[in-house]
Amino acid sequence: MNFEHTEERRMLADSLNRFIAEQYSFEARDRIAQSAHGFSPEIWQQFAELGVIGALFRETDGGFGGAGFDIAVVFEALGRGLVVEPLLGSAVLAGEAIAAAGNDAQKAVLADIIGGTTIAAFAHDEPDTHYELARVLTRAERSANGWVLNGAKAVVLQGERADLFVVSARTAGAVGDEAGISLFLVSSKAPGLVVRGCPTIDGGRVAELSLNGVALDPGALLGVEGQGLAALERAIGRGVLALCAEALGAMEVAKAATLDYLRTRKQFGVFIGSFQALQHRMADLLLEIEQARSAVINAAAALDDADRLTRERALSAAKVSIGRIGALVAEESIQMHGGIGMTWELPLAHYAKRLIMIDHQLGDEDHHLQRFIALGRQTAA
Amino acid sequence: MNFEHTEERRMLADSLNRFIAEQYSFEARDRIAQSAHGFSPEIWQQFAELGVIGALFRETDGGFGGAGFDIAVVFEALGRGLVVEPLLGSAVLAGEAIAAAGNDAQKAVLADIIGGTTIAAFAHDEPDTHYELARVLTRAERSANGWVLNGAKAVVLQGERADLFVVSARTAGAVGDEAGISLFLVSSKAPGLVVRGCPTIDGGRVAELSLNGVALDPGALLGVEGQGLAALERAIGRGVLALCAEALGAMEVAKAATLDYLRTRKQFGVFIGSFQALQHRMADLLLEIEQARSAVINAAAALDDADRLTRERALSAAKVSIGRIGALVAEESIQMHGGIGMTWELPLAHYAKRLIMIDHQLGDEDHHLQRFIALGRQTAA
Amino acid sequence: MDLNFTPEEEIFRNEVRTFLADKLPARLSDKVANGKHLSKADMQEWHAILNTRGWLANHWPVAYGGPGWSAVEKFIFEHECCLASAPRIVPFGVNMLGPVLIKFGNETQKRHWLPRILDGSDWWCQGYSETGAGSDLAAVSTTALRGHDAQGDHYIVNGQKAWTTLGQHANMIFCLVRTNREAKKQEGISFLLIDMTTPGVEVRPVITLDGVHEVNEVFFTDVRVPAENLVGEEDKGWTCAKYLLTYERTNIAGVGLSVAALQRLKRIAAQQMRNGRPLAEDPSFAARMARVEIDLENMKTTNLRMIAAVVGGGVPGAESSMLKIRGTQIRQEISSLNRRAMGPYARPFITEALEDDYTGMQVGPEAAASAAALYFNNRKLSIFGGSNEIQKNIISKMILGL
Amino acid sequence: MDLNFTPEEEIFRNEVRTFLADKLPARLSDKVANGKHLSKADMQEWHAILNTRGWLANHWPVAYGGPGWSAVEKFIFEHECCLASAPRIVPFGVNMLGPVLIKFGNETQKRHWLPRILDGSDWWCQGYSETGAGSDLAAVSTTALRGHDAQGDHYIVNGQKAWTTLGQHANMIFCLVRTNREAKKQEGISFLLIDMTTPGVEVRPVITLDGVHEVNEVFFTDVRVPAENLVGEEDKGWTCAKYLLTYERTNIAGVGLSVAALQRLKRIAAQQMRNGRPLAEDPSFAARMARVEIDLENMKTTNLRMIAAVVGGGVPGAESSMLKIRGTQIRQEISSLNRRAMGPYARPFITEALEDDYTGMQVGPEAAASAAALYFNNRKLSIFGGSNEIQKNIISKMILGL
Repeated sequence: MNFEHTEERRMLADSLNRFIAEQYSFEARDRIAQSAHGFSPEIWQQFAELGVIGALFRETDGGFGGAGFDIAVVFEALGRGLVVEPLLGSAVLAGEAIAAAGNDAQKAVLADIIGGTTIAAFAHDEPDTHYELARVLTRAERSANGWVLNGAKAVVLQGERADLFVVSARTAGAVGDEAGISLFLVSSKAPGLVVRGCPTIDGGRVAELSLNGVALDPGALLGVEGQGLAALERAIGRGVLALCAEALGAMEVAKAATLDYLRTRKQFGVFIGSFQALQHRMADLLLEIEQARSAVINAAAALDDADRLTRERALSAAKVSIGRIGALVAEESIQMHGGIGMTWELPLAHYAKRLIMIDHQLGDEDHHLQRFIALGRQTAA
Repeated sequence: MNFEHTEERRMLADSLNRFIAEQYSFEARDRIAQSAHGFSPEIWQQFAELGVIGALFRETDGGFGGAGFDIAVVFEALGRGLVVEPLLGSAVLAGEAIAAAGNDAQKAVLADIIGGTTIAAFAHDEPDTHYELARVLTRAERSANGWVLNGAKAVVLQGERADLFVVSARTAGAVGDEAGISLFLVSSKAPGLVVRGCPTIDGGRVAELSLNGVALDPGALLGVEGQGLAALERAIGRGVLALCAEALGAMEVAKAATLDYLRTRKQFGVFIGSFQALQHRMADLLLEIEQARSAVINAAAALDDADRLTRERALSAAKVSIGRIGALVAEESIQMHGGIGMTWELPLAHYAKRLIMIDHQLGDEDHHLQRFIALGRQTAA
Repeated sequence: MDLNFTPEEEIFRNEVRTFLADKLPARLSDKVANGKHLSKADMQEWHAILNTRGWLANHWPVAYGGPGWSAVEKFIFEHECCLASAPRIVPFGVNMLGPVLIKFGNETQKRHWLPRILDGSDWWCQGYSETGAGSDLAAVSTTALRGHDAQGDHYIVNGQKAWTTLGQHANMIFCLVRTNREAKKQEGISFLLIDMTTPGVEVRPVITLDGVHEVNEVFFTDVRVPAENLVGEEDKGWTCAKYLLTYERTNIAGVGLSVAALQRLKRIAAQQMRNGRPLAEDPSFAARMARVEIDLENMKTTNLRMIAAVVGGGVPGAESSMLKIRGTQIRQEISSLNRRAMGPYARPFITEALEDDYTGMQVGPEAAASAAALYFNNRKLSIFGGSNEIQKNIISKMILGL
Repeated sequence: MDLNFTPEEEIFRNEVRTFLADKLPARLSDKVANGKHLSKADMQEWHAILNTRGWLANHWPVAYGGPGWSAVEKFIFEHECCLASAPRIVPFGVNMLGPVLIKFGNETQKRHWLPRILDGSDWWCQGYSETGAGSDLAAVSTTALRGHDAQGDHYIVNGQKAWTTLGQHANMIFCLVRTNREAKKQEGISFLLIDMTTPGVEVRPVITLDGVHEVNEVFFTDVRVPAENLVGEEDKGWTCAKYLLTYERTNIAGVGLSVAALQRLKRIAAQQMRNGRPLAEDPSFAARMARVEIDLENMKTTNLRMIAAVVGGGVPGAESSMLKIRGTQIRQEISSLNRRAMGPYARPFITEALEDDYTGMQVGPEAAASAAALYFNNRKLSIFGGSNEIQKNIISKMILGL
């Protein structure tokens, strides 16, 4: 039993934290997050050079990490800086889908993703999915020279800037069937693909995709036809871990800011931190954040567990914990700050927004609690 | 709009409260609650003479009340005194079942129930019911000269002391069917009826019934064969209101005791009521108790509403509120008292026990929340 | 005991409903229902409609143009307006300054200012709290020095006010200012009316976390205010402030707003799908909705009980603090469920989509456009108007006396 | 990062499991699993079995008969004992007084008392808190006056101790007594060992709300205590008290107890029916169980992190307070779910049914016999051992320094 990170990971975390502290100040981040581009290509290149992207991939896939704790270390740091660059969408989600399901030819693109020269996007959610993994309406039909895709994809991370999309589509079965889902690699230039981008409330941009008879050659099929669900689950599982770690980083900053405020802000002539009601609420907050940290550790440790149920339960348990605790931290931090905590100029407000919005990505608290229960029934059975 | 009780009700409440204050001290109640008899026959007779039992019945049934607010006023007072006499079981539950479903011959017994000379008991729950109204396994078969009952009934209030039982049994349909449930009047002397009594953790006694080929004449059928559910729902609805009002009375006492403790108990040299953390929790408690009071008012006002959904939703809403708030008041009152709050000698401990156990009678918080939702779906539909 | 309204009150309710059906412009109710931003013109339009009917200043005595409603009638009016998605009455002039002038103002002030509130010639904002003071209202550091010159008696005001809601639309501001620095905290404060077009008054926008410009900071640099703009006695302004803070809190729970918001939420939950069935049938979500619906039903009755007490001559104390706390908790919970109901579509956010001239793309269900922003904006409910912590202090002081 | 135990630790775990399989009497584990009351004989029996194996005083240094386990091994032992439903080790002698004697006692005291703790010749209880003092331990009013007579130096003790758990079984009590009334609070307190058979010692039972006799009041009237029973220096007893309070809190969370309790709860929820299906499949109950299971898995890792820190030489501060709070919350929640699972059968309660000679009627499912009583009894968890409010004060003091 050992809760120390390896030397390599500590060094990675240090350099990443230093880089963010120097290059990603709140003002810089605010500018980037509101920019029309949705993120900073310069910063993105530097992440690549720092090896941050590569740290998210296994050595067999051209990276030099890819373990649960690599993802956790990187995303906790990204959460501290409220980083909006496409590490989740391009590296973790699309990257893992390609790594998990792709053939050698298809995996070739991983090098460019790791190098930051290619940005991939994960196009799985659909307008009516509401977090349900197998709920795929987009259809792919075989054609004389490959495949034709028709359908719509929702809230695709940095979709406007992607060169390449991993698209899930139904090649068989009815909506909701676990079997019959296939994955495809779709170029952003593919005729019939319409990408409409828009900003988000917590920074960065997303896009709505419509696929109107998008024609693909046979080589576009990623993995075995009809068996895409497993790769989707692996990719989303890694994404869930990434989001949980990101939330933990954001909680740390919100906690520090609130503690500092309680220590320095006076009201009725005394420091508000001297009010016992606030002291006890702050104690609760710290306690919960420690539980969130443990939840992330459990999820990271289980990420590559051979037993699917062990792995997925730990991931859902973490997302449930993060969903509940993230909202608590966001709401209590604002409340203890009072009016100032509601203002755009205060970084805290943006950490609070991010904490709440993380619950809206890859399954919210309720979704993962029900999933945790369902997986438990499978264990029992 | 008017939240004042009528002159009659105020007088009833005053005399009842005075009687309890004088005759039902904590020591007296403790003795009665632990007695082998399960309640005090003397006190019971006095309740009858005070008209407390009659106040729970409509004039058409020989009483002089029977409205929702009559039940609320009486049981709030009973809750203040932690009264264990069989007002719920004999008057509200069994009484209403007979009043709602009985013919004139059968209703004749109501006079004795109101007079306190006959004690009736409501035998509906079964070992596996877990609050489900229609889950009746006990069977009644037609015989040459009437009916034969076989089955078991669970946790029957004051079952050992009952002269008469209202027993629900299936005359048709499968377990869980809403149709096919019939009600029967069964004498405590009926051959084949075995009554095993035991104490409860919150005072008073209950009994387990087994019906082994209990033979009844045709006149024992209460109401229309197979259509007993409606009467059961009415009786249990009134019981739910009674329990909610009783809980409100108990909350009032727990609140007063805790406030008094916070005002007078010193620790670390100051009154513990001066600790802001406790002040804010006490403020929450008071706020919640006011919501509980409103819930009881809503339920009492809806008790005789012609629209079943309006009525039953208000009743379930009240039981949900009481279940949640009762537990909060019980646990917080003990916690704020500290160790002394855990001792038998302190009345508060017994109010806390009663508050928790009320959630285990006639449907708990979860049961009624699900019922509230299901009823709401019927409204929408 | 009778929870029903009297026949007279039912007639009144129908009168209000008919009025709203006839006179409330659909353009306005649509904006309110969809959480879009109201322009100053929108607010003025609605005020004018109400004023024509004589219902704008419904808290004022008949003598000053009020309709002479009972507390119950005011509740019914408020409730029906919410159900009809009518814009809120902007409270600063009508509900805040008006009552203070009526109670503490002199005849000249009443005759001059009250009609201008009704016909909208003046648009008022509130200069109460100051940066760093927060809920500690009596911590007023904005100063007003009494002086005299050729133009007559006047005050020279210096300082700054924070959290001035809709100050960007206002031409007048009523302020708590310190006229006596020797006196201790609550004393030495005066209640002053200031023309915002006077040189030295500067309004700076404060953008909230939802990207909205709703509140402002107002700076005063050597601002000259004629002495006749003092309301009540000099140094006795705290009396006005306290009166205003405790005045008419019978609607503090915002029952109508929550009932209307819950109705909308239920419609949304019936449309949104989860696991192939309406979100309303998802056990977790249904439970969350049911719990808040039950809390709301309870609070509504608590509110009516308080109103009945007021009608009976009672003075709401801890009760209004309880209603403030539970009322804001419920409103925040409903907007939180509204956000949850949007699933992944809660994140996309196009600020312009909340303005009425917007014709751009719509992302996800219509309700998604404002769901997250509204949730974040509603965090203010438990902070402003006396934070919920302050309310709990008030409750415990009243009941514990410690 | 590695959450797994080392191969050596796994071997140790198996060693413990084998031991429990071989040596733990089924009669005892059945009683523990079913929440029945353990007699003094039961506890002594288990202590003797552990002592024979050399595992009773597992917190003691090897020199004094401890097994020399690491914090991890202690955790594993504790955990496995809980999973096997072994009786708890009665802590007063072994885990509380022992370490104090080892740290502050003189050679004579160690040689005399320590072996008697191990072989059970003495059965200790704790005389710390006093009526009206509650969590304020330093408020000691029981006095000990130093004196000298023919039989030698001694103290005369007068006063009263409260909440003395299992005092009815004990022949010895260790007490905090005031030896100096001039000195201020924490000073002037001494740590004294008192033979309960001495004239003037009276033990009065305190019955708790679940009808159980577990705690007692102990009264001292002119009780003569030989001076050699003073541990450490006179007036410096607070040092011993503090040491004892902070000693070995790595198992304060009671993870093992909760894991075992949750396993039992799951079995019960699989058997109990609701709406014709197992309670475990009822969405509300399943959600409650899942939430506590997730909290427990998180807390277990938090606990292991703290143990790893201790192994690394760290000193647990706010962490152990967090573990105390969350640990008791989880245990209370599990016993609350256990009670809920019983439905109407939570009310019937036959005190005698929890004694092992009971042969009377059983009402409802077997688990119902103790469910409610256990729930009520567990309310103590957040009160005793430093109430959760005290723990929150500690946490906020450490992190806020205010």
